[in-house]
Amino acid sequence: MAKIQEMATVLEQTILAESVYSMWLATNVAKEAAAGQFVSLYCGEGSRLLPRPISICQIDTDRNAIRLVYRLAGKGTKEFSKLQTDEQVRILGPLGNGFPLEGQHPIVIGGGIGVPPMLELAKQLKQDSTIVLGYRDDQLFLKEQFESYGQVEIATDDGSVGLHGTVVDVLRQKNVTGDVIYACGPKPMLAAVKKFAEEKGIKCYISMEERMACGIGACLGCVCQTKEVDAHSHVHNARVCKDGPVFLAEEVEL
Amino acid sequence: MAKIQEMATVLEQTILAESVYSMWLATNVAKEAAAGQFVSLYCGEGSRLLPRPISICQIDTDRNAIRLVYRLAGKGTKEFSKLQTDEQVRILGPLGNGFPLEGQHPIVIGGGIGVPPMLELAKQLKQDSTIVLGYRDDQLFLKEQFESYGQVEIATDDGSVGLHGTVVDVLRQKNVTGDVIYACGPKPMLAAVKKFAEEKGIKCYISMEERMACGIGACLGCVCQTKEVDAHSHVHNARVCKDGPVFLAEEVEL
Amino acid sequence: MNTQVNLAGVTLKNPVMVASGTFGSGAEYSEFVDLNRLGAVVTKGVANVPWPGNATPRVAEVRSGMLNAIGLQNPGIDVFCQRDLPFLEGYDTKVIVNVCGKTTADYLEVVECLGQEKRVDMLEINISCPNVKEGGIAFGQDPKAVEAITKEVKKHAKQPVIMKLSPNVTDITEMARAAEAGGADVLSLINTLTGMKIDINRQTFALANKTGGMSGPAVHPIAVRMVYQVAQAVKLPIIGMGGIENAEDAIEMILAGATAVSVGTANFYNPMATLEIADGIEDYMKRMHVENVQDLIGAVH
Amino acid sequence: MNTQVNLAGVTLKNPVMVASGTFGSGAEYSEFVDLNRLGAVVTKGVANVPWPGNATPRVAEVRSGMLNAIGLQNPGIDVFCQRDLPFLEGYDTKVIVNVCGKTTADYLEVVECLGQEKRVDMLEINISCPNVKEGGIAFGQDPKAVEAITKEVKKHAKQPVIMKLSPNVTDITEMARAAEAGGADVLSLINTLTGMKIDINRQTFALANKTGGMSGPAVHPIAVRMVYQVAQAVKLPIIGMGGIENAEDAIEMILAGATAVSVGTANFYNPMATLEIADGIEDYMKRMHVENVQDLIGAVH
Ligand SMILES: Cc1cc2nc3c(=O)[nH]c(=O)nc-3n(C[C@H](O)[C@H](O)[C@H](O)COP(=O)(O)OP(=O)(O)OC[C@H]3O[C@@H](n4cnc5c(N)ncnc54)[C@H](O)[C@@H]3O)c2cc1C
Ligand SMILES: Cc1cc2nc3c(=O)[nH]c(=O)nc-3n(C[C@H](O)[C@H](O)[C@H](O)COP(=O)(O)OP(=O)(O)OC[C@H]3O[C@@H](n4cnc5c(N)ncnc54)[C@H](O)[C@@H]3O)c2cc1C
Ligand SMILES: Cc1cc2nc3c(=O)[nH]c(=O)nc-3n(C[C@H](O)[C@H](O)[C@H](O)COP(=O)(O)O)c2cc1C
Ligand SMILES: Cc1cc2nc3c(=O)[nH]c(=O)nc-3n(C[C@H](O)[C@H](O)[C@H](O)COP(=O)(O)O)c2cc1C
Ligand code: FES
Ligand code: FES
Repeated sequence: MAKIQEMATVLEQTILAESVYSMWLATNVAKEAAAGQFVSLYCGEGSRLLPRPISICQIDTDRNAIRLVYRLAGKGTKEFSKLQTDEQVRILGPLGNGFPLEGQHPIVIGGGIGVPPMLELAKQLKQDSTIVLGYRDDQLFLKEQFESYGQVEIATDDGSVGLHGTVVDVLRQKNVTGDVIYACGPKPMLAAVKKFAEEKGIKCYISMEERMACGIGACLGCVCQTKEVDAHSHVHNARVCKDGPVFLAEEVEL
Repeated sequence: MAKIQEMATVLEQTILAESVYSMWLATNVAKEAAAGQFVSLYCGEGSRLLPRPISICQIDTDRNAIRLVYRLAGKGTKEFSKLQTDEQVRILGPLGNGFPLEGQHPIVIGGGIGVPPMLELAKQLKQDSTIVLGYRDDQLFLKEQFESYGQVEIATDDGSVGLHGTVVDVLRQKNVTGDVIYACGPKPMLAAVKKFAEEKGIKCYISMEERMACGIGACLGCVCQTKEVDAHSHVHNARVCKDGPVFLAEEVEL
Repeated sequence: MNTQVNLAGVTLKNPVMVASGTFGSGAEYSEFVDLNRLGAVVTKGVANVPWPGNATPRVAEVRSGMLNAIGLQNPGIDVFCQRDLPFLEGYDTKVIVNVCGKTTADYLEVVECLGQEKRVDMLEINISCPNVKEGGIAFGQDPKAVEAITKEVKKHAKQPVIMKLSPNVTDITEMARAAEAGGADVLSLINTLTGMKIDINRQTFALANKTGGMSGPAVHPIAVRMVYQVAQAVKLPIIGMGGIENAEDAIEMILAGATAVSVGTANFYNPMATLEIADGIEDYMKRMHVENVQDLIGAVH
Repeated sequence: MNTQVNLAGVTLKNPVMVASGTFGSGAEYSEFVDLNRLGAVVTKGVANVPWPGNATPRVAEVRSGMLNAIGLQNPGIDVFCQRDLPFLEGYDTKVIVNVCGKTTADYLEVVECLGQEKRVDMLEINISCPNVKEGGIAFGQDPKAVEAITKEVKKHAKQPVIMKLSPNVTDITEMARAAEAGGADVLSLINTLTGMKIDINRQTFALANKTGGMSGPAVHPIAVRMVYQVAQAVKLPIIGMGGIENAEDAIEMILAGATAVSVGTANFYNPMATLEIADGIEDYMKRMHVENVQDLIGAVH
């Protein structure tokens, strides 16, 4: 999976929900990308230097394009949200390891802005997946698309749609079972999912997030704590951008 | 002459000669502007903070627009040169004092990128002006327009058009006479014009250039040396942006 | 909502001031900014006699900032008192006069003079200008010198004294403590960081003075760090400055420990910066349900 | 055209190196950059034993720059010699190993170890890291300490020794002279400037470590100034760094007095930066009719 640094061209930009944007980019990154990997986007504004890591939400090899779904968080994502069709943005990717495709009955879990990276995974699993999605409120996004790939359960923080609670509440209340868990979302959610998986003895992959500078494993900015001494670093640290973002839940400290 | 700070809209951008651009901007600055004044343009790129002072080349009160003619010099002017019709640029102006309209037989002198600011002046003088323009080579610009406002003489550094030499060579060889001189151009040219004016006893106004930060007289970045103690500064310094850019030649040290 | 802050007994209507040397004496910017809305106006440094300053070019652009080597050009204290102070008479804002000198005696002469001026609320003593050969920074890089000049100034000053510190030091807290020991009422920081730019095409220095003081957003993280360190080290109120261009920058500085903030270079590229910042602080207070701006001072530690 | 430069007897094919800690040991960037085209690769700081570094967040963006508080995470000298050095074996470039430690003994242990490694052309001694509690900058802010550690290292080093200086000092020339007195062969500067960022929405420090080292284009004017000052003060060759992102920045540094330059933060946002800079220096030499890059060193003074 060679990394590509190039100017990607915006094919389409749409708003999915309040502050949530979807952007299709024509880029050779599509040729190399796997579910669970991410890209670094760079700002046009010259005073903002660091990458904005964004997960790959969909890969369309026919169009040589990838889809990014992102939430407005600060100045970088705001800049991206203003990009129009045919405009360009600098991209580096694909980055990180991605999800391994395993199991017969996967449980795919996404929370908040952790929902988008699970879409390509759900598509590629081609298994009898249970998909559990957590949202803040009724500003759902991508739900319909997930429905093509498995049984979708919804939880919302405010109870406006689906279960009033968290994705783990769904897992417990609906007695969701499976032989492998994939999860992406905020840290407290990942911690709860990890605990659930341990209890049930289910193998569990989680996708982590950390502030990045290089995005390719050189700066040691983006580490997360590991249970054992990491093979590369020789300390209890693994690089989210290179050794992750996907880790076996049991291997990292949350 | 109130100063206006606003986003100006590009009406038209054209290339006049190698690296020389002409840009018409729709802006309320037009309402207040006088010949010889300038504006500060600001970059969109957030790491470039200081103003780019550009002289007003033409004022069109009907269209509420001004024309700027500028040479590519660095990153700022490069950015401006890429602006397309309907795009915007931040502007502050009009700035400085401008040329007083005097005399019966004015001599209007422009050298290099000092040519553009003389156009609006030549237009407003409505007198029997002699206009002497100096260029590097045959990449002339604005010459035709000047021809509507007086007798135009050309000098080029390489002799490709008009007289092979400087504007002062033209003044001497063609025995140009008049009762007031207005000049803008590189410092050595201004010094030679000043000397010529002194010799002939002609009143002489010159437009000066200096690096600027505020553009409105507050930072004292853009001073030029004055012959006498300056009334504002109480030292031998006058502010080009506020007390100038137009000075009586005899008042400043070149 | 209460936006008032207190600097050594002087109450500012809000924490937003302007940085010395970037705002003249207010006249030029009064066309853009209602001076009545500022916590204080800090004037350009003034000496006992007129100073011509350095040769040009005096300013240069650098990424997210600028260099200046004005060299403290000023018309001298007499003109200042006759012309600039009366202009400020008409406004409901505090007036802080920035004072420079080549020798201690120079500083004291100005301080004495200003003691008679009712319109002057506070004095800011610039011992940190990197652009002059004598005086300036020479007083500000050695704790003994800082303490000594602070003591002298305090002896002669009628108004509360702000000592303005240089960031071009190994340990800013050492200078802060020295100023405190000398009796300073308030500290302000940072002055500019010494920088240099070379024009590679003309193969010459961008500034006639070779070096200049760097200011603007590029220096903001250094300023925040120093304000934080000083806030931990001394009890004096701090005026924080360095690269503040928007409300977020100003609030960062306040959270780090500044009681008030000064806006400098940002005025040059956004004449309305101070007002936008004052408004932005109020918006933030509303959003965060903060009743009193003083509750934000040093809230992150 | 001759782009070779000489650092204490070591000849670099061109003056473009990478800055320690921004390029790993070269493996990650070798996907983008032909390492054979670099004057030298400078590796991430290595200590006698593995260091875990600081808690996250370890990096934050600031205008035209970044803060880092990695805290010198490294796998220790043994892994470094077994894994990272052999990787560099295959490349025709000079290898400079950056050395860190908590105590003088730590430094010396690493220096001794590296003495046996043929692949190592030079040692860069980091006495200027602002992100660790012990060692690092503590050695670099006091001239006596600088001289002492330089002397010790020189006693044990088999390769030429580069002392890497901190910009967080009042007078950089004092540190440079101390390193020279201690017997340093080369100086490199600048390491990062201590900065801070506060997240005003979460009201917390952006970095777990509170402060971090600032790097990137924002610090370039300060780096150029310090390189210039040091070039005037000592006879040693200088490796200039701090905010170099393009050929213009690199040439500025060379004109100010640097014999070679290191590119750091720019790698993060432009993995090809070093090659573009090497090409750009050649273009400049052509344009200015400079036959030998050495003629540019310190040409503006
Ligand atoms: C592996 C990975 C995958 C991600 N995938 C997505 C995604 O698919 N959709 C999405 O909306 N967001 C995603 N994020 C979060 C996204 O990177 C941030 O929201 C974004 O960088 C914010 O940039 P900004 O300029 O708008 O915010 P600012 O706060 O202005 O950014 C300032 C700096 O902080 C960094 N930063 C801010 N928030 C984060 C964060 N949460 N994680 C990492 N760096 C951050 C920025 O990259 C930048 O360097 C992902 C993060 C990681 C690490
Ligand atoms: C009163 C006045 C009127 C001017 N009128 C015109 C005009 O009508 N047409 C035109 O082409 N040029 C004019 N100039 C020159 C013009 O300001 C510069 O060419 C322009 O600022 C260069 O910006 P840059 O970003 O392209 O160059 P850079 O070199 O990248 O600019 C870096 C910094 O230096 C400043 N700078 C660079 N060159 C000059 C210069 N010659 N004078 C002042 N500041 C400079 C820039 O404003 C900027 O702050 C005028 C200058 C002044 C002072
Ligand atoms: C053009 C200019 C002139 C300055 N003159 C003075 C001065 O006279 N006295 C002083 O104490 N500081 C002076 N300063 C420093 C500023 O007051 C301020 O400390 C510094 O610029 C950092 O703030 P900023 O980044 O917001 O500009 C000057 C700064 C600039 C840019
Ligand atoms: C993420 C990061 C890690 C760094 N690690 C080291 C290090 O291990 N040893 C060292 O001497 N300098 C280290 N530095 C400092 C750089 O080598 C360099 O001196 C500094 O970043 C200035 O250059 P730049 O602006 O080009 O990045 C590090 C810098 C960064 C940004
Ligand atoms: S971001 Fe540099 S190692 Fe991960
Ligand atoms: S540019 Fe500030 S006084 Fe002229």
